[in-house]
Amino acid sequence: MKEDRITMSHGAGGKSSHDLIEGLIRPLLSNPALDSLDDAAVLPLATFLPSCGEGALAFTTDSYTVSPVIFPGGNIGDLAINGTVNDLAMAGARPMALSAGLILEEGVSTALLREVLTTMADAARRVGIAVVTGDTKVVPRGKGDGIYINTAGVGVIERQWPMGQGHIKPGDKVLVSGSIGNHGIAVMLTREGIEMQSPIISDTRPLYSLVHVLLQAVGSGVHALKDPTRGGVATTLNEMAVGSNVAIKVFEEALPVDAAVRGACEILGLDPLTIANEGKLLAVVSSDRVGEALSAMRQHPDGTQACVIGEVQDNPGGMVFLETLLGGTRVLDMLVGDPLPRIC
Amino acid sequence: MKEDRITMSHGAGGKSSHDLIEGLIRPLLSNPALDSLDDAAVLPLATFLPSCGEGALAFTTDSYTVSPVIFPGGNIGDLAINGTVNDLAMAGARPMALSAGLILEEGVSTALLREVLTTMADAARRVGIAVVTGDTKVVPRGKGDGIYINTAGVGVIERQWPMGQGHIKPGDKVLVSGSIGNHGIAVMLTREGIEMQSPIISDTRPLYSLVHVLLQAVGSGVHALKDPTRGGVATTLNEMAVGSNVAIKVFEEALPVDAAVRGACEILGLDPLTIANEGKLLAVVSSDRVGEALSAMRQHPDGTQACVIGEVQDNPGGMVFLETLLGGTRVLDMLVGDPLPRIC
Amino acid sequence: MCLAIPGQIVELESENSAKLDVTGVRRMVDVSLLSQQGIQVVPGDWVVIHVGFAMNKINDQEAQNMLHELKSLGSTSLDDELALWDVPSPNFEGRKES
Amino acid sequence: MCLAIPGQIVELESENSAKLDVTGVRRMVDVSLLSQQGIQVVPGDWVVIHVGFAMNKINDQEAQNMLHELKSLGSTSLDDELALWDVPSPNFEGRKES
Amino acid sequence: MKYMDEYRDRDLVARVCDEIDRVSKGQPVKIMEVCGGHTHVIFKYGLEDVLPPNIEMVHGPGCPVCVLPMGRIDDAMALAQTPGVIFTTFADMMRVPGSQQSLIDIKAQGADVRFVYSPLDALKIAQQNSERQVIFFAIGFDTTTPSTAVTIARAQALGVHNFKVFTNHVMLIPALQALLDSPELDISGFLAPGHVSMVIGMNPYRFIAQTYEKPVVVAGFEPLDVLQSVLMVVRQLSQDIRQVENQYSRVVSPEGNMLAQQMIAKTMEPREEFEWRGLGTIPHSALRLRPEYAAFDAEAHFAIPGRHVPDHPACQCGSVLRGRIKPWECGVFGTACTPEKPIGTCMVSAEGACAAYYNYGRYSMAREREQLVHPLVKGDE
Amino acid sequence: MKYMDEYRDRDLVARVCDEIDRVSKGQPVKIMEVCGGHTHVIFKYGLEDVLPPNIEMVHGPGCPVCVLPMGRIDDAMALAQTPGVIFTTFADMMRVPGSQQSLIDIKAQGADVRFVYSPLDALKIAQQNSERQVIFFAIGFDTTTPSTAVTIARAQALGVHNFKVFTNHVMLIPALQALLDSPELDISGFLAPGHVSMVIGMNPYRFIAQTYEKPVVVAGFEPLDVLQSVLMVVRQLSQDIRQVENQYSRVVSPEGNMLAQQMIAKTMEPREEFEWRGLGTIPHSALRLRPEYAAFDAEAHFAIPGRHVPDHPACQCGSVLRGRIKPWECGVFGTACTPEKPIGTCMVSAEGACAAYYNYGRYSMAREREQLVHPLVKGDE
Ligand code: SF4
Ligand code: SF4
Ligand SMILES: [Mg+2]
Ligand SMILES: [Mg+2]
Ligand SMILES: [Mg+2]
Ligand SMILES: [Mg+2]
Ligand SMILES: [Mg+2]
Ligand SMILES: [Mg+2]
Ligand SMILES: [Mg+2]
Ligand SMILES: [Mg+2]
Ligand SMILES: [Mg+2]
Ligand SMILES: [Mg+2]
Repeated sequence: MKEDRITMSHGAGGKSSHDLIEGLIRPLLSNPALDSLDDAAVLPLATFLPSCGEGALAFTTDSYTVSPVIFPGGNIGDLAINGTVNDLAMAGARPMALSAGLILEEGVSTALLREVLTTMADAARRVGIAVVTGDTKVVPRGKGDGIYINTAGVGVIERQWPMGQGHIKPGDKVLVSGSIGNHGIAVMLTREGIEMQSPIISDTRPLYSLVHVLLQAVGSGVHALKDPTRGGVATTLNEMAVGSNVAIKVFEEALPVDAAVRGACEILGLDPLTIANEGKLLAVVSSDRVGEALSAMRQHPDGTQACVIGEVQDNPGGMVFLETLLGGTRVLDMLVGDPLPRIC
Repeated sequence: MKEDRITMSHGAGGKSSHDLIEGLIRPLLSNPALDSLDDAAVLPLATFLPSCGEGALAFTTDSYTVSPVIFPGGNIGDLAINGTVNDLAMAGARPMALSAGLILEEGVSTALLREVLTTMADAARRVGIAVVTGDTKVVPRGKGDGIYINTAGVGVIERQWPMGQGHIKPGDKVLVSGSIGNHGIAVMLTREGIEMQSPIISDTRPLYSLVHVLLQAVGSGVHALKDPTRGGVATTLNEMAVGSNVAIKVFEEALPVDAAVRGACEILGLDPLTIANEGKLLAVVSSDRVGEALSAMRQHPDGTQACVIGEVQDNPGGMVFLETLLGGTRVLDMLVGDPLPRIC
Repeated sequence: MCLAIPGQIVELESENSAKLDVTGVRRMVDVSLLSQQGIQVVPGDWVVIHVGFAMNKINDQEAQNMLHELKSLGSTSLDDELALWDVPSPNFEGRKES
Repeated sequence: MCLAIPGQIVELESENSAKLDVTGVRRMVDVSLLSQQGIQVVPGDWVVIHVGFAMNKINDQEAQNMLHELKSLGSTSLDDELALWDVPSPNFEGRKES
Repeated sequence: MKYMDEYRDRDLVARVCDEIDRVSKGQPVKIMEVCGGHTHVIFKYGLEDVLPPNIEMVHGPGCPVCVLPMGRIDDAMALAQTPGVIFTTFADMMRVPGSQQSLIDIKAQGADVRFVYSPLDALKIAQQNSERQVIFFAIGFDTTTPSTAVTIARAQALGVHNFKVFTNHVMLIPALQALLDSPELDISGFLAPGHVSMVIGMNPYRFIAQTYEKPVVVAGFEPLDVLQSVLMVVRQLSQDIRQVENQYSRVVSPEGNMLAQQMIAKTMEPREEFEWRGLGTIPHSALRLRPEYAAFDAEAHFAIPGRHVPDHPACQCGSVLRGRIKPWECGVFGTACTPEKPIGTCMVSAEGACAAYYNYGRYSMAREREQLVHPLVKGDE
Repeated sequence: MKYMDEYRDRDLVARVCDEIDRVSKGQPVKIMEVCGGHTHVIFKYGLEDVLPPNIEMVHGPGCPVCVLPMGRIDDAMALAQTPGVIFTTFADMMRVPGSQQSLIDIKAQGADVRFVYSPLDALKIAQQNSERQVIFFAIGFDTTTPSTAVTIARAQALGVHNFKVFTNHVMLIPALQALLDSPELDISGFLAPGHVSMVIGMNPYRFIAQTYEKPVVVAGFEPLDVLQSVLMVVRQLSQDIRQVENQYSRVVSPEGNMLAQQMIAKTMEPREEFEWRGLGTIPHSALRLRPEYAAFDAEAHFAIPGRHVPDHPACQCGSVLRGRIKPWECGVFGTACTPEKPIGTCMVSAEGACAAYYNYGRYSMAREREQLVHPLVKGDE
């Protein structure tokens, strides 16, 4: 962590975020659960109560600071439910309960808050989960941005095999559950200074049910799950490659990108691989179970477009590379900085 | 919830906060755990895993938005650990794990962040608890205030008797663990437009250990615990009175208030009873166990000043009143609005 | 109206400005409404403060007189009481009449 | 340098301003650098956009010619190829020479 | 705390109350504490519970926050919403409703409203933001006016020309005069405000004793100050004496703070008339800046709407302020009129009579009028 | 996507590459793509992997972000930190380091820096904030200059007098001339930038074919555009022809956009000289506003430090840009010089040659120089 000050890049989920976490936050707060840097911490239930025996608690948190609060396809309310449910699901956990911490900016309209909370309640109902504890703070105008929401979630893990970004093996295949970049582009197009209209909507959705069918179908054939949120698929794959010290090769040809998302990326000079998703997952699956995994996911409404986008190799460890449309090969790095539009 | 817009009062922990929660948030997100409005939700462990049998999980969250981030006696880092540990402790739960969600304002200095995280790590170490999962967001300058932290916490409850703001009985005594108003006044005196120097420091501290000795000593004699944070003792007692539909009578004479806190309150026209505390608890204890409760608390370094400040009566339900120094009686209402200095 | 409270001067910063102490809480206050009419303000003095201004010094003798009256209540005859009513008109020490 | 991409005009708002579509993504662009030199821009036209300005129309005939050359590679004799080099100098339809 | 704790002694309180009882001999006495500060003390310490039942305290109009008419609050908000302006105010004014909204509302909507502890802090903000206009919302009775006067003089001396004052200072004596002139007044004697008196001295009250033949006692703000002052009024009544006495002699001198008076006279002059909420228009009852200080006068520099907002027709504050009815006898008390949404002036600040009853007095009131407990306790919260 | 997907066809790519191989007959050929846009495409699609090994692409100075000297970035930041100013910029410039910090750093410290997609958006911000000065950081080659010119003319027509432009537009042709004049140049032919050419047309390149006897092909920005252009250069070489050809004829006309050229000439005039990072000072290579538009010229309205910051002594960008060394042959590549903390111009934007190798090329480079894989992969992240 070389910088004297925090910049937007440190929150964009890419390399600077990584530097901040690895260079400052994780070392100071270090402990085994945090150090794994998986989507959710896994805590054996027996440490709580010896009588619990096998099984573990998954615990995760995320803050949602999306601007604007309401965006095409959703708002911060369902985002806050789905995002945390998804981090639990990525641990293979059944979501059990959520907390909600609201940070409201003085002056935010009650109507907006009502709309967000209503969406939040609907999203929770859709997953069958309750917000069981909460907190509300109000910050002075100019010290917030309408509504920020933190949610934390607890879930229960019953599976008996190890899973996570440290458990990927050469030969595994990388699957994505559907088209990429929709959330990040939907939000970005609404920003001041860009102002484009498009049919693109956020893909925000809960993924537990999809994970459930996948785990039912393939079980221990699933070696890792991760939702490619901030930093996009590129960053998430890099985290996995580093976590398991393997190489991941991605086939550009195989990447599902909606036409409008591609168009927006061309206009703005962005790469869909570094754009955030809020309703997609990456699954790393043992190569002999890929067929079952794909067919299970494709039968689920949230996985109809599921496909293989890459494969795990043993060398060079910690790297992700891309076989381009034209058969060339290049490194696929983490997002550097914040994804900003380019003119050159 | 009549207002069109959120104002600072809605975050001050008093009547407006109550209106916001009761008039908007709770009805939309309603479920039994949330509806109890206790410091932490209590979730039977058996709902997670049937094999767990008796015992429950406590789950709570708070966001910390204190300004300035560093204040006399602490900073937002230990506040964020202690506050959430305390909400678990108030449920009688042993704190097990914390999450941390950082919302950083673009431009905040890395040195400040390091200081806060170091304090956070120290505070966690002091309680023997780990931050097992985290999240970091960066918001643009002017959309935050340096550092906001949300923590959520899980803990385990082994006690077998009901406890909480709905379980107070006429005849019970109300105990406070020490002097009141220190945190809120320490922070307020640093604010722009007040600028007073004082020896007052925040009382931020973890209370689990004190709760532990109290529960060891008195067990089911403890009917409710609550930490009088935002809104102060007055608001917290009102929440209890409403929660159990009892009256609470407070003896002004018995209230422990440090001289400097009293002085600051006189200058600013504030009432120490409505000022936030971050290291004090209110315990409602069966009257026949008060002696044991007091002596247990007083032997603990965080309870040396513990004393009885009031008693529970059956009428009029839902009200708190104060017997003044001079023997008069008046209603002691929740905080109305934000505690702001008065000139008249 | 007009919240005003007693505090003690602990330090003079300038002719118009002094540090005031109220049970350990300290703030700069403006003392010009006293000093500029020749009423000296020195550390140790008690003054009444309103919106950051020292408005008057506190006359301890008067304070003791009134408290003494209160304490004598019920222990004096009506005649004594009547004598007590005849409060001497205040004559603040150290105050320059102008 | 100079990220510029093709898009299709879908609507004219004024002489200088038009709505552009790129696979469903739409934005207002300035077309004055064409319209003000008498190059008509109408819905359906393809233009190249840079920093919100339409910089040129796209000549589809030229596009087809160059693609055709590519597609003929390996299937023509060297003589054919040499003929192909002799690219006719561009003559954009609908462009007013000024 | 010196000069405070001595005046909160339970034994002495009991002794004064006994003495009041003895001297007043059960005769009903209505004493008006003019000052909201006294009202606050009476309720905060529950003094009505310890006073003999024949002593009734009537809560006067002495709260500068309460008496400011809605139109002036609207004007303040118009100023605060002027682009580029920093509007500074005592925090007391933040929640006071104008006809549509309050300063806290417009702050939430983006106006740069900041609270200050002292007018000198507003001046400091002006110095630190020299490219912006900084307006100070000057309110208050005679106690507060000198601090504004000194601040304006200092702004002139320092050449802080982006500092402006929106002047709403009011004077106690004309208001008392108006009250005394109202035909329905039902008051036996007065506690005069100790802190106003430390500025204006005691002489300005003499007409009350001489012309209106009511006892006046200048009273301090601790519980024993108030009770001792009540005793002094009762003694005058029992002795048939009418004079101006000084209970608060540790702070108040007969002549007041002469320099403070001079600073006011130098920078301000009386307005022809000024509207008081609950009392109507009173001639020569408020101050404005003198033309020599026009450079610092917000009213000279900004367009001010100056709209008149009439008192609500249901409002019975006039009767409360004159001691004709108790707050809860007003038809809207605690229902349409609450501190969160006040209809009349007495409900506006914590010092208003109705607000004090609502905030502090519900329990003792409930004892008087049992049937009201439940609707009031549950209220419309 | 029309006019894009057709040019990303894997079969056609293979066919062009075969043809390049056939025509070039294994002779080593160094072709400079002048434009960073081409560099980006070459790396993004891994074209070096599909081109025959005898074809070496040399990455030229055609990135307006990279060539801007640090002193001008410092000047921009001084402008952005002027109190009250809104500083607007293409997002590309946000992370580019000046001598101490970048726009993103000073934004984090409180400067009001906003990114825009178009200069017209900056003008709109000026209209919406009429009480503040809004500066647009105009950068770019001939492609971008017309948009600034039109925006200035529009600001004048609309009377938006708080709109100012900090002009840093550079011209391709003088830079190419300077490069061609450098004695160590080792280049066989050029791909000319298609988008600059759509403004300036093809005539300005003729001197390269005629005087310097190098083939020039105006090239589009899709992979097949680049490869077809390479083929066209190779054919010229194999045929010993030197001419200016137009591969990008669907967009580029020989005369360019004449109105765009006129708008530039109307609002701007060449500076006597301008410093290019990595290339040194080049006469008549950049533009400033004409005196008639001084009302919109940030350089006429604000004090600009104008400090010269020399290139770092370790910097070997000049050699990279002239095709003398490959990026990783620079001693500081990937160690002291990274995209996060660039020492030389070629590492500054994603379009710079060194940055492209660092970001995209590490794997293919690793294949060339196996021993470098690990230090680079682990880097100093
Ligand atoms: S209840 Fe309201 S309207 Fe009625 S007298 Fe009191 S303040 Fe006035
Ligand atoms: S590595 Fe850095 S200094 Fe070296 S040539 Fe590349 S950009 Fe220049
Ligand atoms: Mg995740
Ligand atoms: Mg998470
Ligand atoms: Mg997440
Ligand atoms: Mg809370
Ligand atoms: Mg905002
Ligand atoms: Mg609590
Ligand atoms: Mg909590
Ligand atoms: Mg709490
Ligand atoms: Mg996260
Ligand atoms: Mg800030």
